[in-house]
Amino acid sequence: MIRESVLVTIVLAPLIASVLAGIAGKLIGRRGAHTVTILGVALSCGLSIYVLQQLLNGAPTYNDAWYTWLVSDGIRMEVGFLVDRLTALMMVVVTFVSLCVHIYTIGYMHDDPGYQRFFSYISLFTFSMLMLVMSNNFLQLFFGWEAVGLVSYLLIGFWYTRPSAIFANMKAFLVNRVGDFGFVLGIAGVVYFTGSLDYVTVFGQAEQIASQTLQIFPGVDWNAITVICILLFIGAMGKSAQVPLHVWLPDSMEGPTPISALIHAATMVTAGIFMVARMSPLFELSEMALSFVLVIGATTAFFMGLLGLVNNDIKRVVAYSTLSQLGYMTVALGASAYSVAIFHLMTHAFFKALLFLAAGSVIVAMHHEQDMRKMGGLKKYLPVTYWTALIGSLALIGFPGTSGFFSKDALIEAVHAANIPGATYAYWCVLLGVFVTAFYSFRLVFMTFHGSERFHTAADHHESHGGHDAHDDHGHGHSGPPEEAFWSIKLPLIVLAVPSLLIGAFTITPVLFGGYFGDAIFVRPEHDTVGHVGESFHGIVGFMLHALTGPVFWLMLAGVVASWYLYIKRPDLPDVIAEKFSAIYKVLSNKFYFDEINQFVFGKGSVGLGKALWKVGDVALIDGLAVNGSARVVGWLSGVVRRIQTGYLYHYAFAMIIGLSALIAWYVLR
Amino acid sequence: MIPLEHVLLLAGVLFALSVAGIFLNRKNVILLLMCIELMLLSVNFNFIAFARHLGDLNGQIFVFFIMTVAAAESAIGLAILVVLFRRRKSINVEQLDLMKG
Amino acid sequence: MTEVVINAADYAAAAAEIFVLGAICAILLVDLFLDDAKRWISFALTLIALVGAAFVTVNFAVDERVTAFNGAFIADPMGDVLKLFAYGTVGAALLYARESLQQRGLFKGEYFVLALLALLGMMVMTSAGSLLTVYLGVELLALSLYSLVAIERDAEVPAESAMKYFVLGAIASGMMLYGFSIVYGLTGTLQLDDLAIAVREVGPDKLGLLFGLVFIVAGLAFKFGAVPFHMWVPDVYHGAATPVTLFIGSAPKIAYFVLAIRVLAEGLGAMVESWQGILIVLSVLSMAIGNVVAIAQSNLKRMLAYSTISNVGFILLGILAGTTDGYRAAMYYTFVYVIMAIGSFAMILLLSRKGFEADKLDDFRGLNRKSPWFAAVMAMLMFSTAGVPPFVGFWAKLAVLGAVVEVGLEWLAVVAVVFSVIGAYYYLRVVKLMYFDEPTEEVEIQAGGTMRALLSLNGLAVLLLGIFPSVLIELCARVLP
Amino acid sequence: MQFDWPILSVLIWLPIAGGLVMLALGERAIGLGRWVALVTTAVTFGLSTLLYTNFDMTTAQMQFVERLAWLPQFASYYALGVDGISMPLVILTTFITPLVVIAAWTVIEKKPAQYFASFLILEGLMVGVFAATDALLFYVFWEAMLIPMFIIIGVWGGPRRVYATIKFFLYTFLGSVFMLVSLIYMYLKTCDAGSCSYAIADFQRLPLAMNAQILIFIAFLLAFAVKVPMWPVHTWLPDAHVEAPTGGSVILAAIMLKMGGYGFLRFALPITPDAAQQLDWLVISLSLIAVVYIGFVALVQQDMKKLIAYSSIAHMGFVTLGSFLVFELVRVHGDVRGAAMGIDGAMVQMISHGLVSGAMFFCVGVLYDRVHSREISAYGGVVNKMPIFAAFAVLFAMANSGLPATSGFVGEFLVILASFRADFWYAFLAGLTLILGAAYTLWLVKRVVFGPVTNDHVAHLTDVNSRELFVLGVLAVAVLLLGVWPAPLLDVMRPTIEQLVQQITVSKL
Repeated sequence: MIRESVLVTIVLAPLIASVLAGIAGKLIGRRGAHTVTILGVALSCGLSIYVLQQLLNGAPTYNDAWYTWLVSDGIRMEVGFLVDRLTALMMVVVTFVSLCVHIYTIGYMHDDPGYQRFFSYISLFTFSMLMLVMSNNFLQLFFGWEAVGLVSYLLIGFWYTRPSAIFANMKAFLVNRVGDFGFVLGIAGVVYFTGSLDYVTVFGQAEQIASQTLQIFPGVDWNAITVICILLFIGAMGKSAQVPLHVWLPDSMEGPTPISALIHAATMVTAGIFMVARMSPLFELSEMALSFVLVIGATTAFFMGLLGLVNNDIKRVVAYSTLSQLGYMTVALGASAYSVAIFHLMTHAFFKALLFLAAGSVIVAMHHEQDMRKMGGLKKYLPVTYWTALIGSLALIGFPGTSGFFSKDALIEAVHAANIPGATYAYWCVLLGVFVTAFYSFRLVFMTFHGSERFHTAADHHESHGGHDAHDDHGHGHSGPPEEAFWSIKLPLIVLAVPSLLIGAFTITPVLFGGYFGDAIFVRPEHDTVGHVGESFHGIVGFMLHALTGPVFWLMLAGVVASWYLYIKRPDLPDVIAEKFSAIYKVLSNKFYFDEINQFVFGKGSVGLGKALWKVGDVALIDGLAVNGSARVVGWLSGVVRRIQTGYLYHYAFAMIIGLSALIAWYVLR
Repeated sequence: MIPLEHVLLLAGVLFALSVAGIFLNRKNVILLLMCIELMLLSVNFNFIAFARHLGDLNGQIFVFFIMTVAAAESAIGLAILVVLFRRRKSINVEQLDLMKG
Repeated sequence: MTEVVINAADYAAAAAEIFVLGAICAILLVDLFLDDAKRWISFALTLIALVGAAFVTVNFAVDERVTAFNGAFIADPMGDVLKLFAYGTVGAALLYARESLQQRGLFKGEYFVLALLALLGMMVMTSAGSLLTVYLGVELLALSLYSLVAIERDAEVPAESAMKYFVLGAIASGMMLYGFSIVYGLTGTLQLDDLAIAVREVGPDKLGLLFGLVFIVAGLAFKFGAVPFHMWVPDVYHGAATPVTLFIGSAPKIAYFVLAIRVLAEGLGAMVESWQGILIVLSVLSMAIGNVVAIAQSNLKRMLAYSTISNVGFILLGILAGTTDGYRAAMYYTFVYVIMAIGSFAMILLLSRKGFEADKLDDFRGLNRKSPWFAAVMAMLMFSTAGVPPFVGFWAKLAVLGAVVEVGLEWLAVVAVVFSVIGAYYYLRVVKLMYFDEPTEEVEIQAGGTMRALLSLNGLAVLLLGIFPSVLIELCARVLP
Repeated sequence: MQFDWPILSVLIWLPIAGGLVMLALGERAIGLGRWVALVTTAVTFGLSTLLYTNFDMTTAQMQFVERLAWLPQFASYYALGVDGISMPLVILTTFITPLVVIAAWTVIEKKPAQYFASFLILEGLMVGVFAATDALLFYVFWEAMLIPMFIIIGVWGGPRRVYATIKFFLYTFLGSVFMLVSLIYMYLKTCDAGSCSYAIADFQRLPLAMNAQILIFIAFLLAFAVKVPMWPVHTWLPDAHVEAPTGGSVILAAIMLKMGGYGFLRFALPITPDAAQQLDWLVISLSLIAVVYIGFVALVQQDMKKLIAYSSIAHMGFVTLGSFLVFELVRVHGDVRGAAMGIDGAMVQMISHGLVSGAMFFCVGVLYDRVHSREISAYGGVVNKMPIFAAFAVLFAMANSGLPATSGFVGEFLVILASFRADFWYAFLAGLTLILGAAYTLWLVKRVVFGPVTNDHVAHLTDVNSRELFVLGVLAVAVLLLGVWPAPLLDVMRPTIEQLVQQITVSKL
């Protein structure tokens, strides 16, 4: 039996720690702040593992309300927990990565004046994320959803004096809000059709929703469940950065690296994936919604990966890889391979957090230089970082045996097995994506750790990267050769490298094919792509061997080799190619012009619309014409009418006579 | 015997004349006072004619009162005129326009 | 022809009028023997006369309508209350006026006598039982007022005002008389009671009667100052010395109200549908022109003149309803209006000093800086006149609007409130000047204690009668059953 | 439990008496006067909490009723009482006013005694508006309230204060006079029905023909739409807000606007349900226009107060939207499910907006007191010098953009849920506020609070003092508390709102 008090402790420990570090930050000092937050998160992490343990030992799913937020019109809105194996897995991932990041932060933010604030934020994030994953109802889900958005906003803008950072955080929040807009409507739809916010109740009525229609445009009946699922998925698109709502994620790299690892790679961005998996009983009933998910995911997976090919900012490359990997997970969702999506989510959380933290380690070592063109040959200076980053990259590209291999291979297999509309497109996207992933991943490794040492001239080129890095020198004023930072940075790298390497092999069998999720995830038999993959699954060794015969492995290898050729063997070639295919290069380096279009249509457009409405509607028409206009008319009338009062007696008398005559005429003539 | 209508018509004409005199005259304030007298006279005509027609004394009594009041009114009117003339050295109606608007 | 019998009861009914007349004669005589330094004796006597008149009125008060002098004179509770109110108003007007009169060299017996004569005129109108009495009262009041306006002999402007007032007033009297004559000719009676019956017999739709009615209403409208018979109002209010304006602007309204009641409601009550139409036109025009033109004024007296015109429109609303509720509302409105008007004009006197008349709007600039209390009094008066609760002006407006809505003229109520909003603008402007602007000159208020006390009372009355409105409303309901 | 002393009267007259005492003390005794103001408002707030603690949550009846003969000629009574709709608003009023007093403690230099007195008198009148159960008494408070506000904006306001305050006064005056005519009309109708009355409850029971209802409804709409304010009669608000002193803006936004919403719930809906049903499309369209149109307009404001003022209009759109959903719901589904939720949302939104917009105006006031500019461009990087202030500013900004766990979320969420039931597009347009509200608020925060220090003024800023910290802190606690624990508020309102929904679905024809 899972006890309520345990769950409440898991959730509240980081919150209390966060409040302590935030409000009493000055009082408890730096050491106090990180101690208290790490204790909080460690407690949560430990208890999460304990809860997972209990579930694995057969404890029943926990589902109960803890607190009634409000009751309106007979609908209870509550805070409660639904803890099944899906939740428990997420809890462990979240708290574990968060714990690593907490420890890492001690080193990374060592000299930052906002030290306590940072710890407060990331603890708050942990709380929010736990609220999100542990929720048993849509309201709390939305609370967590928005709260992680808030923390993300605060953390991207952590260095609030940097114009790029505060632009990025606003952008992130607003783009997320676009998703949330859909999400809220989706929730409203759920409430409309079921009269409840509770997952179990809603899922229980899923069939009944599916039998209803909704007329959004007159004359067109839409299946209610399709509408709801697509609306909910729009929320996921915002949070999990799917095209076209992905634009905020690369910019979010303005935040400190630990949060890029924690929030923008491992946990928060996967909330959308988790949400869809959680909603599988709903999505399963709408093929159209699944197709939508599939296509969006596939597009993200491939095209966002392409952007990683040309970027030179080490963090942004990782960020694009995150986008692409999120696309992979989304594709899995669309293919009804929810368990695979979650599996990939888990492995990705470890290796991507690892990669980010490694990138952060490089950045710290390079005195906050992020441009890979100014790195190279760091292998010998940063051995721990190198080896862990290599492990992370291998996992990312799905090198057989690493955790990423198992999840990604299974994923692609599952997509291959899918047969809903759009599945073929998706399959090709994910397939080609493998090559792309391998290419940019090793491009990163080669450019950073191998080749010539370009950092000695870094100071000369400093301007070329743009001015904002100048603000990032918080205390790292000293220069000198790159050196590995102290234990709090290295320890998390090593700790994360272990699961990145191994967790796939150990967990694929139970998680994907052993019925780990039980009834947490619902798949209709005709959509059972995982089951299809499972038919040809005969142990991990067989799975690895089987991979050698498929295209995935060779594409991956081709990617690695190609990048080796271009960046080690012939480092002059990339520029030549960029020049040859300058049109494509330009499109890629401008990120398909998404930012420009958004800036123009939504930024300039809405400001223009606002100005027009204000100046024309409010100022000119309502105020100018109606309000001041009528005042002016009265004033004008007043001036005119007063002139009747000429001062001449005979006019006065005349007025009287006219008045009299008019009255007489009225009576006589009527 | 003169029919009632004729007298009434005469009174009406007198009334109209007096009124017209007031707003057509733009020169002399004295003329205004005279017109006012004329107006009251027309009313008197009415009253007398009606009193005669109705065989009722009240109308005729009313006329006496009107004549008395008219005398008082003229006195006050002329007094105001004197005050006005003392300050303005003029009794031109067109110049009575210090206040307007 | 009935035999004319006049007995003691008749004299009792008119006791107050007789007392006032005697007092006038006495003061006139006493004043002859006083030099300027002792003029306060006549002033005191005048006030004593007012108090005495009040005593007499209360003593001889009647419980129900009594006619005297063969129907030429009516004593009724309404008349008694209105007379008492008139005494108070005239007394207040004189008290307010004292300092200003002294500064202008007008603190003379004539002034007090004329004021009392005007009061007598009002009293006669109030008790008029026949058209003849009405006429006598109207003329007594009018002639006194002409003289009062012209009393400042050495000034140019008042003489012009007096001339205009006189000429136009005479025309109005002529019109009214002409109307009387026609009504007399068609009904054969001058007595209002008989008239009411006779009109019904002749038929209220008879063209001749309508013809007469129009003339009578025109005369009445002139007295009130309703558009288009309003032209004299701004010029006279503006031109007359402020104490006189204060006088003209207050007490006579009571008399004109009762005139309308006596002639229209009692005498020509059967023709209500006919005069209702005329009054609607006059009322709407008055509210419109009064409120709109007031906005353009920079002289407070002139602005208040236009405000009077618009308020007359509201009083007419009550009368035109033609119901008892309407008359009550109109009466209430008149009371309230008089209280507010007298206070507003008194504010000008308060700020005036020798050789300086504070009748420009700009003279009120920054009053809150100089005297928060009197700024508050003026603000209360202005908000009240604008009809903003909790001040008494609101209840007056509510009462007349209620009367109008009651007879199914909702649209008229809507028109009225729209104009009252337009009107609110210029009242607000006064408040704005007092509170939001800085004073242009730093001169302390020089008015004496009586003035201050009375004005404070006046301001408080506006507030307290607003918070406890039922007192005055109940009074109106009692006397107009 | 009811009291044997007239608690509502005390809540009305105590502040007014305090205000009069302050006026009597005059400017010279301002040291004492301030304490009079503080103690009076604090005691008033303290007493008003008794309304909550002694409130009977099981009934929709008026509670703490008082009834004294006032104007027997018009059958009007000095009748007071509160139910689930008005009680929270009364407490909101008494809660905000002491904060205004504290915030203005030494900031006002010109005629401070009159300033405080105006607010005290205003407080009493505002409580009166919410507590009156007699229509005429309501109207008296409703209009009388304009006077102190007129003075507050006009005397202590900014450069264009005269224009703003006269506009404010005349706009609202014009709106409400039509209501007066309709009140008179209904009063006379009750007379026809046998017993004259100005009691609101009697008006609610009064059968009315359709034509009459339509006209009355339009009169109410004018009165309340101006107050709310709804597009297109909203233009007084930005001007009034911009020019008003901080306290004035706070009271305007926090309480006065609520009177419009309150009016709809108390008058327009229950008195003229059939007309409301006929014309609900009008109100709903105007509400949605308010949300979207005003959202865009808010985006481009250069003046902080104007921006918040526009955001107020947009937020109040939810109040009117939520209140008028019921008819569409009945039309579409044939039952009233969701209607109570809409009204719940409207009420919560009102309370929440009172706290949040009040807090935002306080924030602007804090900056204005230091820099004397309301232009967004005059700031930038405030966080560098005022970290504590910045934390509050961000919190309130988040509340303003409807973040869950702040009060701003509750009302919007409930209204969106309810409106989806009525029509997808209602929810869609209303939901746009999630984006627009966040856009204009966060852009404001970005330009004012974040970034590097932009100019000397900002460089010399000092962080909030303890007085400001107290005010902002109290509001922050309130905003968060209402966000995480709204249940008490909804529990209080439930019976009243359920009864209201029943009432407005019964035709009066």
